[in-house]
Amino acid sequence: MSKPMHDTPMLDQLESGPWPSFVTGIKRLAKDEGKPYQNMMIDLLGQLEHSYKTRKGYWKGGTVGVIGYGGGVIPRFSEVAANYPASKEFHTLRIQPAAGMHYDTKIMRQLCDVWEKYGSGLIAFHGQSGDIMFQGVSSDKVQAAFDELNEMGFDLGGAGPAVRTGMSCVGAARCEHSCANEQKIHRILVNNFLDDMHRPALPYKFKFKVSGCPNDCMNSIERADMAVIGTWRDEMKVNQAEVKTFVAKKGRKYVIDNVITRCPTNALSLNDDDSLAVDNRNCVRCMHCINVMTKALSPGDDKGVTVLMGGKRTLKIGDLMGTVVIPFMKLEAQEDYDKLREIAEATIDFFAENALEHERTGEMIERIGLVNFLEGIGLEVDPNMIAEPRQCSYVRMDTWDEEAQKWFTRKAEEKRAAAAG
Amino acid sequence: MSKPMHDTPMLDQLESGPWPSFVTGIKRLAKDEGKPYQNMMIDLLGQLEHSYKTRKGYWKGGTVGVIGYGGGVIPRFSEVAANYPASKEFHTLRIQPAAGMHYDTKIMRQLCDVWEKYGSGLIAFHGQSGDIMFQGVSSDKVQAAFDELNEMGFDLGGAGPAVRTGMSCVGAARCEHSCANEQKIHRILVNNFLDDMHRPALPYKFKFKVSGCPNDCMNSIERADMAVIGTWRDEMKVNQAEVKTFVAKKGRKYVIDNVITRCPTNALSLNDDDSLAVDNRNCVRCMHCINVMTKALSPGDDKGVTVLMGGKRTLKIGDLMGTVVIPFMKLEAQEDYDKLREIAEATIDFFAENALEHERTGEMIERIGLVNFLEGIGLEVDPNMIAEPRQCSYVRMDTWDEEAQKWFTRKAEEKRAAAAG
Amino acid sequence: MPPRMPIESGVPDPFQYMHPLMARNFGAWNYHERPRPGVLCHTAKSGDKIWTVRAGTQRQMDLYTIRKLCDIADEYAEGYVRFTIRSNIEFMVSNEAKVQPLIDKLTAEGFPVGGTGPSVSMIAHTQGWLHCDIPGTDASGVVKALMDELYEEFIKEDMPNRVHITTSCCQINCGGQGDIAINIQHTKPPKINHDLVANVCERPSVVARCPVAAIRPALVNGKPSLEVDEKKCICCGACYPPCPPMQINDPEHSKLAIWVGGNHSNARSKPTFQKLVAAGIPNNPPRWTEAAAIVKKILRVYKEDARDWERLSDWVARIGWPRFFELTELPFTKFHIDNWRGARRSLNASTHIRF
Amino acid sequence: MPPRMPIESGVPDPFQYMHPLMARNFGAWNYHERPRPGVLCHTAKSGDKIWTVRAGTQRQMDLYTIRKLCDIADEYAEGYVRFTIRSNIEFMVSNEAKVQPLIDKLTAEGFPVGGTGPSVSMIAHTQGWLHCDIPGTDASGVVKALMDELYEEFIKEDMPNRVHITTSCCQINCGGQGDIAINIQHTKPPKINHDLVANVCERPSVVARCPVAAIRPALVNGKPSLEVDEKKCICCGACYPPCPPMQINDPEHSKLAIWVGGNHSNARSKPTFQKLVAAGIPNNPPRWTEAAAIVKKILRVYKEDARDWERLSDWVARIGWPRFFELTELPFTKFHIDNWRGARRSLNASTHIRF
Repeated sequence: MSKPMHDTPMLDQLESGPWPSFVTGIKRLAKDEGKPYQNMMIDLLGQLEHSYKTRKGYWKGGTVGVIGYGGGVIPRFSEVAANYPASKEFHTLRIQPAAGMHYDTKIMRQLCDVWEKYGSGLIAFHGQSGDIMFQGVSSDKVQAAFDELNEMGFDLGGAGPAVRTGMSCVGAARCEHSCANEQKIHRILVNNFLDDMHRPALPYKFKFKVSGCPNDCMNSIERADMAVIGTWRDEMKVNQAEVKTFVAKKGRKYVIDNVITRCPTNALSLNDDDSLAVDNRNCVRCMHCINVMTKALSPGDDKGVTVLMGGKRTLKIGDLMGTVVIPFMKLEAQEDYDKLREIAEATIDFFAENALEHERTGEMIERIGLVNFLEGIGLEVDPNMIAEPRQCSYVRMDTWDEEAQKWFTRKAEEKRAAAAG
Repeated sequence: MSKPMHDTPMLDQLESGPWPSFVTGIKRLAKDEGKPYQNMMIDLLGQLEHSYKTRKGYWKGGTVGVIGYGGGVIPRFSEVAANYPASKEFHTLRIQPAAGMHYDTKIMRQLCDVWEKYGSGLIAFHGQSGDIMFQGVSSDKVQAAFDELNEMGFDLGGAGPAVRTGMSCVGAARCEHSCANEQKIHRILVNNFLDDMHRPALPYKFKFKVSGCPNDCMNSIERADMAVIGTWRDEMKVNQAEVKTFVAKKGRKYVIDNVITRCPTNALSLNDDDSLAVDNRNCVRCMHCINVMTKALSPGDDKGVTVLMGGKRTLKIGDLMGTVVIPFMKLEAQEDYDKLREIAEATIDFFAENALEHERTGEMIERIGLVNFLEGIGLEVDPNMIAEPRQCSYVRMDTWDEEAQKWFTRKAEEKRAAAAG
Repeated sequence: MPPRMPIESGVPDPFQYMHPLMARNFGAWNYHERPRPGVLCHTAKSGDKIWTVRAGTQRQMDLYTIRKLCDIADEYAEGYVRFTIRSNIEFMVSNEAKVQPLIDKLTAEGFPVGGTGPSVSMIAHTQGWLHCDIPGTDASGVVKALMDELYEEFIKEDMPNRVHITTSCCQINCGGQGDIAINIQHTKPPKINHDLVANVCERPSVVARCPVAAIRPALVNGKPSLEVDEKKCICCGACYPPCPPMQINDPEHSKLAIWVGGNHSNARSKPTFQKLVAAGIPNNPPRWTEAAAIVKKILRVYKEDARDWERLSDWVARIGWPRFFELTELPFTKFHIDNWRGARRSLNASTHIRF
Repeated sequence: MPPRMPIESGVPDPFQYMHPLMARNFGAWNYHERPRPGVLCHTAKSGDKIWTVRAGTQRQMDLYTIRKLCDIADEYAEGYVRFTIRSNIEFMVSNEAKVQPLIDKLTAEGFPVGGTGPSVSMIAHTQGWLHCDIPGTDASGVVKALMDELYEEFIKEDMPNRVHITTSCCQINCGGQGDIAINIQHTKPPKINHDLVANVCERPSVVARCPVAAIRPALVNGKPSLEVDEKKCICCGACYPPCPPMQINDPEHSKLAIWVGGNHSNARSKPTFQKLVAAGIPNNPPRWTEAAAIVKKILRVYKEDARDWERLSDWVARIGWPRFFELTELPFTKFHIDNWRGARRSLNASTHIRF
């Protein structure tokens, strides 16, 4: 026999309206007679209503984990357990989904079954971290729940000062814009750092995100310490017949005003015969025209990725975007992927050794300067890394000649390599 | 009988080539038998050749002036006077030209006559400061030269920590883009601060510059502490017949690629009948299309000025552009000009009281924040002053409601005033 | 028996759960179309076609909801689903005939079909009072309240371009950048329980965490504690996570602020950060009507004024911020003028002005 | 006799010296044309027309040159001249028939007619060794040497848009921003004459003048002097003007740097600052051939690659800096990556890359 429901007049107001209601869902669990989670969910509702009334949160952290790992479980202990004792422990397991967040119904049902047995019955698909969040489990059931999920092929994600759960877009699985094997990059990067994920010992968090094209549906530039984004370096593909069909349908003026003039580098021109002239040399792969004319335009064939580093949110110096550290690299042969992995390793090693406590990669770059960071991880400077060169003369340049020589030497080597290859 | 000429093998090389040679000019003065400046110019050439050989300058400052003024003469004493005694004193008089740098030949010849009598015979039209630079006069002749120029209607310009000589474009005198009476603004502003110009007592220099339109031929945004730039707020004028003539001459594609796509706010569209559609509401008065199609397009009728403050060069925190402090004001009635003058007065007063020693207005704004500066000179905040609102949440906003109320009150007053007027 | 050690399997291979048609045409898609709101049709180079039906969820789902979605996937689709980054669920089918019955079923069961193309998609959100240890507001509740209001904009494709909304329940901003972001903004310095600081907080770490160096160690009532210089304090709450006795959340003074123009995509302009447009908004559960009203006003104006394919940031870049404030009737204050690092970049150093 | 006190007349009224046709049509001009390089024709709303012939000068002019220009103005024009901000002289005539004889005379007397429209105008310059007290190089000489090289570009209108070149003889940068700027860049810390510092320099002012706080008061050989932390020093020379014993100029180590893309105009984009493209260039009088070669290379590439109406900054914005370095064959180094205040703004936080 369950305990009585708390009055939840404020939460009840979130049951009306057309959008699916999480309150209705939680209530169903709270009314689920005989289930192990029933009382927990009754008190969860009570505490949440209390938060709504008092406009404050009542969870605090602590230490909860599974054997062998130092992170991945988010401990939550109630500060108002006296009133809501059944939900006094309400921890979350962060579980990494398959890259691209694919599921068949069989595995979905199995995930539900585990959480019916050990947890609250409440699962979030997915948290901002990219994890499936199994929300609400008491301390004594964390290990058993994890063991069962782990046997099914799932692993804990990251938490604390660690490599975090990654994210990748649907990409090659369903998107014609895909310029990379997103899930492969995602898995190679994250799965190479499981020790740094499961045993948090970095200065602060480190995130990988992978988007298949510059539309960056994974928000990797802003949200990842290391963002890998698909792109191409040959000419975009133009189906002139489809261009003409589009112009015929939409009108010349519409196409000029909505495609031609929106090109950020004026690389498009509509010919008088309604075909499209593309100045590929000055195209910056922004995707706008391709997004608009999906049938007529598409990325080229010589695909690869751009890598940016240092994206993060507000704390401590304000939001930062990642910045380009590798303008382009191919990802075809195993060596290519190895090279990407090695760059990630060098970066995380450098981060571990040089960042201050609670400092993100982007803040470290800001503090030490991009050039020192590049030297630290063994990458050469490249003009694609900047929007524009310095505009202040306040710099000491007495080693100019040596630095200039480095560039000439590199360029000569590249030329030789190109000629040889 | 003059002293012998120094050997000037390096300077001699600057007599070849098609561009007019200042060396040839100086040599002519140095060969001008019997003129008071002859020996001075012989030694000037000697010292300059010495600089060319040793790659160093040999002038130092000092104290030279005219009675009643604390500045305006640039003292130059030679550090190598032992070898070049006749040019040991080679001071410059900074003389303000008429606004717009107009001359008739009569006054030009009179200026020459004065400098033949007292000076070196070398005059620069004009220095970067906007002055006529009467270069090269010995200490004992400074006063006489100035007196004569002063009687002719000319006055010394600024030097040191003072209001400096202003500049204004040819403007209404010959340019159809002119949206203001540039020479009037220039003269009202500078001539109001002659005391601050002639008796340097500000923290550092303060410059006025006036351009008649956003082409800003006077470089005022980058080079003036207070820049006044003509603009308009009604619709630009379009002569559709001239537009069609232009399109017919240049071709549709040329016009689209060189006019339509270059509009920074996509406010232009070429209609299918070759007439031009202008979204005046979103036009930012950049001048590009007007510059290209001078006969077809021109500024509107409701003219006025935008005022920006804080432009300066590298020292001490890097180059700064001025920023908008008055998005638009009419300059028609005397009261309008009075208001502009009062704003300049408030600015210079605030600058005098709040800037650090050797700090420019722009640096002061940078240090104290634009909002504090605006409060200091009695201007209200306006969204036209910014390119975009803040993007970091790190600000304390507990007086939000009061500040919001100020805005609503202002807007209501403006509305009432508009309805009444 | 020795304890079970974890299998460090990391990120699972997605091919085991992927719709076979997607696996077969992996990396070989040709183009896509949007036959109607909520539906995508992708055509592969092989000629294969796959239809995706996208539906909104409440993100925090109970078992019954998830199992119902599975039942729908099995009965009306082909047993495969995936989730988008904004917690929408996607059902993939290989046959166009299955699309309408699937839509009907989802709609009947209360799952809105939409979130594709130029629509307002599901709000990316944080944990809030439901599960976060430092929240200034709820998250799921704010989102439910807002999505009820924006339901029509989710199921239609009537916006100029896609709209991504985010919320963050503290100023750390886990919600990230959005076309529109609704974030907590504290307005008063933390209230310090000096009895607890010494025991609970690693004081040097807390001092180091402050972005404006306003915290210093101090003896208060004879106990080692921390002191805040309230003149320097920007009330950001950075000290609260490492030091819970420095309570930043306040039922009245923790307000909401609305930010506009964050854009992660590289389409047209480079990615942009969101900018402050409104603050001082009451944190008012359960339906946060004041914040919702502002969001709806912004969306209405954007919808009316923007051109096709203009994201909110593109639109404002074209019409200018003064017009944005005019059209949305939001007040412009001194707080909108940046004074954080690099603020000068945000000043108008030009005569580019719209009248 | 009491001394004569100045008449504080300030800026003279220009109408007394203005061509009568300009005074008559003041504020009432309609449009202008450029019939040929060096000539402008303005048409007033009244129907009046005025032709302007623009010619280059050496700026620092001797009396004979000025009087010759006056003679030309009297004989071939109408007795009125004016100067542009770039030291070009303009002759105004009311009759088209006077234009060609005037051009012929100017040309015959060695004054290049040009500097209008898409040409390279006269270089804005500072004083240099001729008259400045802190110069790292000459100015008039550099300009003469360069304008000899750019003569054809002055008298023709063959560039994509106007080109403004500037020079500065020290890092204070009195030359300001230019499409191309050739400025002194010191590369070694000042050499201090400790015997003189105490007498000549106001030490606290000098300490305050340093942009990186690298100067501190010190006792050297028992005398109060100043010391430079050479690791922090950026060799900018800011300390030299207030303290001449801190000699920054060096015949070998004061180099030239070239900057590109400064633009004051609001046309198209907002005004822009110039950016570093080349440094370490020898300060090599009398003809500064190394610097001239780089300037000419930049101009050649710009001329070939830019579109009509693109200023140098517009062109580089379109083609990107990597292409600029490729086309000009200038080396890209770590020094090009900004590390001054607000440097992050200059990093590429996007995938906008040209291949």
